[in-house]
Amino acid sequence: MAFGERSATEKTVGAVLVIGGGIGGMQAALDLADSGFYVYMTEKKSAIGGGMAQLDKTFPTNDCSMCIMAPKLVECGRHLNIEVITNSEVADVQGTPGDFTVRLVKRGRYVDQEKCTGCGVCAMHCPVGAARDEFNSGLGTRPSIYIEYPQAVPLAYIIDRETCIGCGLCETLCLAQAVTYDDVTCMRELKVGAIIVATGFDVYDPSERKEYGYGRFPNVVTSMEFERILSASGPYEGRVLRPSDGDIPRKIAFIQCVGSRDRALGNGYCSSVCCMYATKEAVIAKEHAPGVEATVFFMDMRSYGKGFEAYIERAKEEYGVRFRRTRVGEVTEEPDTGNLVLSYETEEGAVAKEEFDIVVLSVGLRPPRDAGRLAESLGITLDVHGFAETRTLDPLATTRPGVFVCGAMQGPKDIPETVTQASGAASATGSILEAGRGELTRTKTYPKEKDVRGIGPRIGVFVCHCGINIGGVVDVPGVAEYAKTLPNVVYAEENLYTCSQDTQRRIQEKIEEHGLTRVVVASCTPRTHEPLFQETCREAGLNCYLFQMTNIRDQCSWVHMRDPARATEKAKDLVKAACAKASLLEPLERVPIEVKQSALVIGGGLAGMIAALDIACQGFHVDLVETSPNLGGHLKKLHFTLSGDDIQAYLSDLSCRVMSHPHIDVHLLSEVEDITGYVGNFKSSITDRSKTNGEVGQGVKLEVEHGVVVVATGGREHVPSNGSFLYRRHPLVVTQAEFEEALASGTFPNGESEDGPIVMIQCVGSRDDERGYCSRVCCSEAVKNAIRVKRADPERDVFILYRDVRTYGTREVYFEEARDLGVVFIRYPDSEVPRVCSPASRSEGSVEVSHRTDQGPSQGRNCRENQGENEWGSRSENGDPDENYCSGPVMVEVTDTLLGERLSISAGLVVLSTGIAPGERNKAIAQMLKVPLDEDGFFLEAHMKLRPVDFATEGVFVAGLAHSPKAMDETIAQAHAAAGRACTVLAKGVIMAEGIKSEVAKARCRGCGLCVEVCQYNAVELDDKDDVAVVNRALCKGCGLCAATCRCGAITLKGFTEEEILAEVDALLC
Amino acid sequence: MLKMAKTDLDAFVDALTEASYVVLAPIEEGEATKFGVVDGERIRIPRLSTRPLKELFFPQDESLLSFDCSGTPDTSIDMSGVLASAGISPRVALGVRPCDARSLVLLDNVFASDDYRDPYYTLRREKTVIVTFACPLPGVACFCESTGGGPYDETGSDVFFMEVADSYLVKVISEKGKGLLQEVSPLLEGSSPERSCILHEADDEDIQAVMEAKAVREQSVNTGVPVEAAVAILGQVDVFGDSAWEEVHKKCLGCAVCTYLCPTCHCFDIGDEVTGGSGERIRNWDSCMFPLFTLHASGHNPRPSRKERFRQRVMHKFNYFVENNDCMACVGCGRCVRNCPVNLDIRQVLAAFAGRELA
Amino acid sequence: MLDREPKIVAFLCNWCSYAGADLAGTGRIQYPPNVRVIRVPCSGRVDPLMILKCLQRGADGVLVSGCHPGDCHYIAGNYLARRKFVLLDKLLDFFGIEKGRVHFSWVSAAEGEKFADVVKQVTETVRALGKPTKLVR
Amino acid sequence: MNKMTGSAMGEDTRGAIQEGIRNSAARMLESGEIDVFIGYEDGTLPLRTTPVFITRPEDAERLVWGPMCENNLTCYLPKFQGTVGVVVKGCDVRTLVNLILENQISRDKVKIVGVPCTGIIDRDRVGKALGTDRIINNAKVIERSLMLEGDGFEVEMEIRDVLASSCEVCRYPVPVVYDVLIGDESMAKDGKDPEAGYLEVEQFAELQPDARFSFFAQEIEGCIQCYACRQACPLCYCLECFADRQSPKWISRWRGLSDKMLFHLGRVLHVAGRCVDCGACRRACPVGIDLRLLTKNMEKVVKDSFEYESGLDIGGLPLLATYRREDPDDFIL
Repeated sequence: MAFGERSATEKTVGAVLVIGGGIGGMQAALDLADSGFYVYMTEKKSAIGGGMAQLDKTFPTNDCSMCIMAPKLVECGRHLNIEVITNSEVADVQGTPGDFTVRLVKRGRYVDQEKCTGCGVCAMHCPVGAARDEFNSGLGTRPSIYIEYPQAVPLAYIIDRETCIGCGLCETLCLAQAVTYDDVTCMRELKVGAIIVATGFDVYDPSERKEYGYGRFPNVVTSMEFERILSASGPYEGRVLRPSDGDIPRKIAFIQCVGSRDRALGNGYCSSVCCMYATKEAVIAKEHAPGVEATVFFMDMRSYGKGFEAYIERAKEEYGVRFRRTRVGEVTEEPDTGNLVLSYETEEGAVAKEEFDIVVLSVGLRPPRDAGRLAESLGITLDVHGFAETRTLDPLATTRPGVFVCGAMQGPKDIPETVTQASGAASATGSILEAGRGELTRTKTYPKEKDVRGIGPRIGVFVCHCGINIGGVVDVPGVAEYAKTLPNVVYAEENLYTCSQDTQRRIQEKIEEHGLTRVVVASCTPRTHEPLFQETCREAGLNCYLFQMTNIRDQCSWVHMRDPARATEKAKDLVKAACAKASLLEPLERVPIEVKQSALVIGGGLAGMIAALDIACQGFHVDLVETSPNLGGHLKKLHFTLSGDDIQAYLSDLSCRVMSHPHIDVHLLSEVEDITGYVGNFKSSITDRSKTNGEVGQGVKLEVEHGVVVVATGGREHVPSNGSFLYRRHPLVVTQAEFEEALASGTFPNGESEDGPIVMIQCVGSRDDERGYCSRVCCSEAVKNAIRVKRADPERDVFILYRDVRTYGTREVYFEEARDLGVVFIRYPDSEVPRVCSPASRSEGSVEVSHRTDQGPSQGRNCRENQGENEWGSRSENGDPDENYCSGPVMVEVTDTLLGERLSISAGLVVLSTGIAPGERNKAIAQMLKVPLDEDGFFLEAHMKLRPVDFATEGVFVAGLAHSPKAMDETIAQAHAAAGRACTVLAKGVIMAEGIKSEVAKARCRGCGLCVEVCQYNAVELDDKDDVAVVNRALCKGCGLCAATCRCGAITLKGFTEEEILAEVDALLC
Repeated sequence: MLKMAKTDLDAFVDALTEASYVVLAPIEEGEATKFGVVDGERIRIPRLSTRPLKELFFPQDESLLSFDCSGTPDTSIDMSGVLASAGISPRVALGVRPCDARSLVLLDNVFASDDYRDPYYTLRREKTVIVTFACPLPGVACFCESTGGGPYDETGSDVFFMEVADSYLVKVISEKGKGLLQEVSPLLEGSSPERSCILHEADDEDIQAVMEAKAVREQSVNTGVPVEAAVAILGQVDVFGDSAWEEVHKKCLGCAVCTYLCPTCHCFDIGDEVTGGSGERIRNWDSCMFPLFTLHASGHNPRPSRKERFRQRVMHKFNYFVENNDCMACVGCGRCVRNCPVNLDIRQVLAAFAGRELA
Repeated sequence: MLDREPKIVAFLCNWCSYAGADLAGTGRIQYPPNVRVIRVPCSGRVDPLMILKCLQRGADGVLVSGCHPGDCHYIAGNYLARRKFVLLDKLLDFFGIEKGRVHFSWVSAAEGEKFADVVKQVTETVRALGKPTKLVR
Repeated sequence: MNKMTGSAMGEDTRGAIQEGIRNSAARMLESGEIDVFIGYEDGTLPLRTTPVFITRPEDAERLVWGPMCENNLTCYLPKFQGTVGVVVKGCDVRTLVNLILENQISRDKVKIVGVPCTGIIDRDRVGKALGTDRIINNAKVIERSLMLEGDGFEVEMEIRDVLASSCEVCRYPVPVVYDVLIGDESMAKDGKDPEAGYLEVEQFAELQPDARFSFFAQEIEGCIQCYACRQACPLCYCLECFADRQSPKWISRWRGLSDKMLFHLGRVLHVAGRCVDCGACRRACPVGIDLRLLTKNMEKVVKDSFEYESGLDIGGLPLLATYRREDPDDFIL
C-alpha cells in the first residue's frame, strides 16, 4: 500500500511501536516522538544502544561512536513521549494499519528499573565474576548482575539468571532495594497505529570458516571483538593488545569478506561496511599503537560512500595502512609464539606467506538470528537472505501494510544509511497516522526556573575523561583540581563520560547539593553536546544559558596527543576561561516563533517528489519547484531496476500522485530566485514560467511562505569531455544511460546480433583526478545492463572493465548472476585508464581478444542510427561535426591486472559508465540557504553520521543526488527521511528560538542607525519616538554583528557580551 | 638675601643632586612642559609649565593598595609597597612659579587639613622643598594679581629666586628652605677651582634692582578681573538658578583641559583594577566636566548637561571652596584660559557675574 | 613548570572555523598547543577593540577566523567584519606593531586540515617574533 | 541655494564675507527660519576667535570671519534642539554631511552657511616662528599676512607659512553642501591633489616599525586624557565613550602608556571612514600630540582599500554599513 492512502474513517492510533533500540530505532523513535506520536520502543537486551554502542570510532569522520550517540541515547531515555521497554520481544501483532494490537513478552530483569540508581555496588560484590560479557564480544567477563555498558540507557542493572547462583548478596547490599528475584516474565499489550522494525543485525560467526582458525587460535579475532579491543571502555581500555598474551602487536592483518560474498560457506551478499570499518580499525589501531603495521587483505575495495574514497587514501598516505588485493587461503598458528601465518596468492600469482601478531576477521553482517521468529510474529516476509523483504521502489515498506523497516534488518548498511532509513520510516509512518498525530503525546513541564539573582556565581565544573579520549592525554584529575582553585568555583569533579545519563543525574544532584548557579562542562564540542547539558540544567531548574562548555577533546586532547603536558596546560586555561565567562552569564529567555506549516521542495526529481508527497500526506502544504517542463529528473532516463521493476510505470504513477495531491502546488519550468527568513518563517520568490501573465515565456513571480526547505536539486551525469573515449566522436561509443535507453526502446540489440562484444568501461569520470569520489551506482548499472544483454543474447560477449566491482549489499547477487551468465570482468589498474581508439591508432604489442569480424562502416552507421537522435543531437552540440569525427570499428585497449597483459578488444559497442557530478545550481542554492557544500560540490549535511539529511541551518534538509551519488532505493529512503525531519519542525506550531539575542541599552544609543544597516535579517530598526535602535527578537539570529559595529557600546549580544569575551581573554592571558 | 649668577644654576642643581635630592624641574614632553626629574640636562625654566605643579603631589594615577583574593584575609591586602612606590626620597621642586607654589597651599586645605591628612599627598609634600622663581613678564592670560597672588608672591615657597640682570637673588622663605641651603652650601663652597663659591650675600643695589623689577611686573599683570566682586555675587543663593549660566556654558565642549591643567582642581575617582583574583585600588584624576563624574548607578545624573557641570566648576572654585576654606580655588595662572579649545575664558564668566547688583 | 610558550588567542566563528577546528580534532590532525580558542557566533561579532585588548593583555598573537566569503552563516557577517579587519590590520602596521601578531583566516567546516595549517603557520610566525612588548600593559 | 558673492574681490574680501555672514544670520533669525545661529566672534586672546550662539538679529554684528576662525562648529550640532544656522568651512561641512548620514541632525533643521576657505592659522606654528616665551599682545590679519605685536616687538608673517597642517593639504576648501555660499569659490585656496595630502603619512610609513612605534609612544606618553580631542570632534558624539565604559573596561584606571595607546587606537578606529581631517582634535590637544598622523593615514587606507571618501555624498552609506565582495582579502589566510 502506498503511503497516505487510507480512508479517514478508519481508526488511527497516534502511537508507534519501534522494535529495536539501536541507532536506527532511536532515530525513528525520536523523529516520531518529536512530530506528535507516542512511541513504544522494545529492546530485547537490557539497554538500548545496539551495535553502534559497541563501536569505538565511526568512519569516515573517526567520530567517537559513543560520543556522538550518547546524546540520542540520553534523549530517548528521558523523552517524554518515548517509553523504552527493555528485555522484551514481540509475541504477535493483530489488526490493521492505524490500529494494531501488539503483544509483548517482557522477560524479568530481576532489578526494579525505577529503583536502581546504577551505583554498581551489587556488581562489585557479586561472587560470580566469569559470565561471558556479550557487550565486549566475550573478550571480557562480567558478574551475574551487570549493566551492558557504562552509558547504558536505562541505567539499571539486570541479573542473568543463567549464571546467577542466587546467593542473595546483591539483594541484601542494595540500599535502594531494587533487587527483585521474584521478577517474572509477563505479557504486555500495546495499541499502536504502525510498527517500525529496526532490529539491526547479528555478525557472521566465522568459526564456520575453519581455514581461518577462529576459535582455535586466540589471536584470531572478529572485527567486532577488535572494536572492543580498541574501545576506551573495552576490555583493554583502548590499548591494542593480543588476547593470547597481552603483548602489543607489531603486525595486524585484516581479512575481508569473511562470511560475505561467499555463497558456499556464508552469505552471497556483500556486507557493505567491512571495507570501511576494517580500514577504520586499521587507522585507529595505528593511532592507539603508533608502531603497529596494519594490512588489509581484500578482493574489491568498496569505498563507495560519501567521503569514503578520500578516507581510504588518507589511510594509505598518512597512516601507511597496507592494502593487499587477494583472498587469504588459510591461517596457521606458530605454536610457540602464537603468531599467525597467512598464506595467500599475490597479484602476480605467486604464493606468499606472511606472519602477523593478530588477525582480524572482517565478519559480515547477517540478519538477527531470531529474524525468522520475529517475521512470523509480525506477519512479514523475509527475503532469501533473511532480511525483511522490501521493494527497490518502496524500500521501507515490508510486505505487511503498516509495518515498516529500517537499518540493517532491511539489508546490510552503515550508520548514516540506517539513520536515513529510520527518519524515512518515521516519515512513512507519519504519513499513514496523520489522523492520530498529537492524540497520545504528552508535553513536558520543567521545574520552575530558580531565581539566581543576588546569589552570585556559584560554579560547578565537570571535567570529562571521555573514556581515554581526553584522559589518555590530558591530566583530567589535575584539571579538575585546578578548577577548584578558580574564582567562584564551589565544586569540581571528573567523569568517565560526562554525557552519560547517570552523570546527567549527578550534575542535577550537584546543582541541588551545592546550590550551583552556573555549570561548566569541559569535554567535547558544544556543537554536539551543549543542548544535552543545557537540558540537564533546565531539568534542575537552572536557566540553560547559565551553562558554559569548553572543548578539551576535539580541540585539545585529540590534536595535541604527543604533548600531554601542554595539552593539560591548555585544558586548564580553557577551563579557566570557561569559568571566567560563566561567572558573568545571565539567565536568558527563549522566544517562541510561529511556524508556517508549509514546505518548499526544490527539485522535482525522485527525491523531490517523494519528499513532497510524504510531507503532503502528513497534512502539510508543499510548493514543489522544478526547473524542467515535467517531473522525474533522472528517472526519465532509467527504465528498469536491478530487480527488474518498471521505472517508467513507477514514475508516471508517482508523478500523477504528486500532481494530483491537494496539498501540493507543483511549479514546473520554475526557478527559486531568492530565499529569505529562517526556520518556521521562510519567504521565497519563485519565477513560474509554466503560468503566464499574458506574455508567453515570461512567467509569473510568486512569493511563497514556508517553514522548511527540502533541497532535492539532484546531480547531473558526467559527460566525457570532448573526444575522450571517443565519446561523441564515434558512433559505437555511448554512455550507460544511452545504452539503457537503447535496450529499453528495443533498438538494441538489433536484428543481426553479430555486433562484436560490448565493452563497458567503469569509473569514467569517477575516482579520477578531477572527481576523486566513487559514483556508487555505476557498477550496479553496468551489471544490470550486462545481465539484460546476456539474457537477450547469451552469445554476445560482454566485457566489464573495472577497478573494483562495487555491487555492495544484496546487489552482489546480481554481480554473481552476471558472472554466471558469462559476463567477463577485467580489472584494469588505477593508473591505466582503458583506451578507446580506432584500429589504426592501436598501439603495438597488445593482444587481440575478439576474433569476431571487424565492424564494417555499415555496422557503425547501423549502430549510429540506433543511437540516432541523441547521437546526432550530441554531434551538433559538439560544433563542427565532421572534424575529428570517426566511424568504422572501435578498439578498446586495457591492461588486465590478472594476466598482466595489455589486451585490445575490438568492440561492437563501447559503453561508458559515466559518473555522477554535482548539480550546477548547488552553489547558488547553497548561498541562498547559507548551507555549505563539500569539496566535491555536493551539499554538506550537518553531521555525516547522525544528521545525514539535516543542515546546520535549522529547517533546511537535503535528499537525493544533491547530497551525494546514490541508488534509487537510497534516494527514496533519503527523501522520506528529509520529509520526516522536516515534519518534526512542521508538526510543531511554535518553536522556541534561542535566547542568544542582541539587546539595546537605550541610555547609550545615539540612534546613528549603523546597526540597522548592517543587520542582514532586518532585525534592527530605529524607533522614531525615542530615536534609538530596537531589536526584533524573533528576527535576530544572534550573530552579534550589530554589537561589534556599535561604536557607542549601546548594543550587546546576550550570551556573548563584551564583558564575557574580555573575561575569557583575561583568563587566558593573565 | 643671597645672590647667585644665572650661569651657576646648573652647578646649584648638581649640588642638590649630590646632596641626594631628587631634583624636579620643568622638562619638555613633546610640545608640552611638565615637572619631571632632571639629571644632568640644562635647566630651562619656561614662563609657566604647560602642566601644573600639583602632579608632583597628586599624580594623575596612583595605587593606594594592592590585594589578592586568593590570600588569607590578613595577607590579602598590602599597602607596604605603595607608599614606597610613590618614590619618596627628599625632593626639590625647582623652577616653580609663584602661582603654582600658591596652589599647593590651597590643595593643603583638601589633602592636608586638620580633619583629613591624605598619607600619599602629605608624605610627598613633606619630602619636597619648593624653590620658586619670580615670574617674568606675565602672559595675556595671567590674572594672578586678581586672585591674591602675584609674580613675586612667596606663598607656598621655601626658597624664592628673583632675577636681576644676569643673577638671581635667592631668598629663604621657610625653615625647610633654610635647611636645604645649609645642606647644600658646603657642596657649593669653592672646593674646586671650577666651582668657586656660587652663593653669596646680595648687596643693596641688587635688592634695589629687584624691587624695581618687582614693581614693573606687578604693574603689567592683568588686575582688571573682578574676582572678588564675582565671589561676592556667586555667594548669593539665587545665583545657582541664574539664566546667565545658560549663556556662559554654551560653547563649552565638556573636555577636561581646564580641570586637568588647573593647579588647584583636585577631583578624583577611586576604583579597583582586578585581573583574576588580584588587583590594585587606584586613585586617578576625574573631572567635574565629565558626565560620568556624577552619574548614579540608577542612571540618574544630578548634573545632566554641560550647563550644570560648567556651573559646578565655577561655583566650586569661587564659592564652595571659599565657604569651606576662606579662599578661592584659583591662582590665576591662566592655564584654563590659554588651553581651552574654544577660548571659553573664566575671566569673562567672572566678569559676567561681577557685573550684577549685590542684593 | 613549563618554560614560556607563545599564547595565541583565536576567535573562531561557531559555524565554520570552530567546526573546522573540531574536524581537525576528529581527523586527529596534530597542531601546536599554543592556540586558545574563544568561540563566537560569527567573525562579525569580533570588535577590533577586542583584538587590541588581547595584545594589551600580552597575547603573543591573535587569530580571527570565520567562514569563507559567501559562506557566512549569517549571510554577510564576515564581509562586514572584513572591512573592520582591513582597517585594524593597516592601523596596527602603521602604528609600528610587528606584522604577524594579528592574523585573519577563512576556515570552513570542511577544512580541518586548513585549520591545523593556519594554527601552525600563526604559531611559527608568532614564535619568531618573540615576546611581545608593544601595547602590552 | 543662493550664492552671495563678496563685493567682488575688493579691498577687503574678508570684510565682505564677514558682512555676508552677518547679513544672512540676521535674515535667517528675522525670518524665523532658525532659532540659533552659530558663528565666530572675537576671542579674549590674540589669534583667537571663539564660538558664539546668536539668537537675536541685532547680535549678528558680533559675528566675525577670518583665518582665526579655527573651530569646527558642527560639533555643536548632534541632536541639536530646534533649527540652527551654522558657518562652515570646506572641512566642517563634510563632518556635517556625516552627522546627517548618521542621523544626528536632519538636513532640514540646519541652514548651512558655507564659506570657501583659504585656510586657518595654526597658533603653535606662529608661536614657534616667533620663538619661545614671547608674549603676543595683539594680532591682526591684513590681506594675506599676519601682524603681531608683543613685548617690544612687531612682526609680520605670511599667513600661508603658518597655516594649519590640515589646511595645507586640504582638498575640499569649498563646501560641498550649503544653503548659502558666501564669497567666491575662486577665493578659496585651490584644493590640493589627493596624493599631496598623504606625503607626510607615506614618508612616515617609510620608517622602521620600531621607529614608528617609538614615535607614537613618545607622543602619546604625554596624553593627559582630558579628551579634548574627543570633545572637539563633531563625530565623537557617543553618549558614553568606550574609554569611559566601566564594563567592559576597555581602558583601565592606570593612565599608563598602553591604555593611552588603546584609547587613541580605538578613537582612530571609531572615526575611520568618517574623519575628514578638519584638524579640530589636533588643535584641541593641550599637550600638542600629533593626532592627525593616525587619522590621516586611516583616511588614506580607507581611500585606497575601499575607494571611499568621507563626507562628500549626502545620499551615501557610511563606510562600515556596507561592503563589497571585492574588498581587500589578500591579508586573510
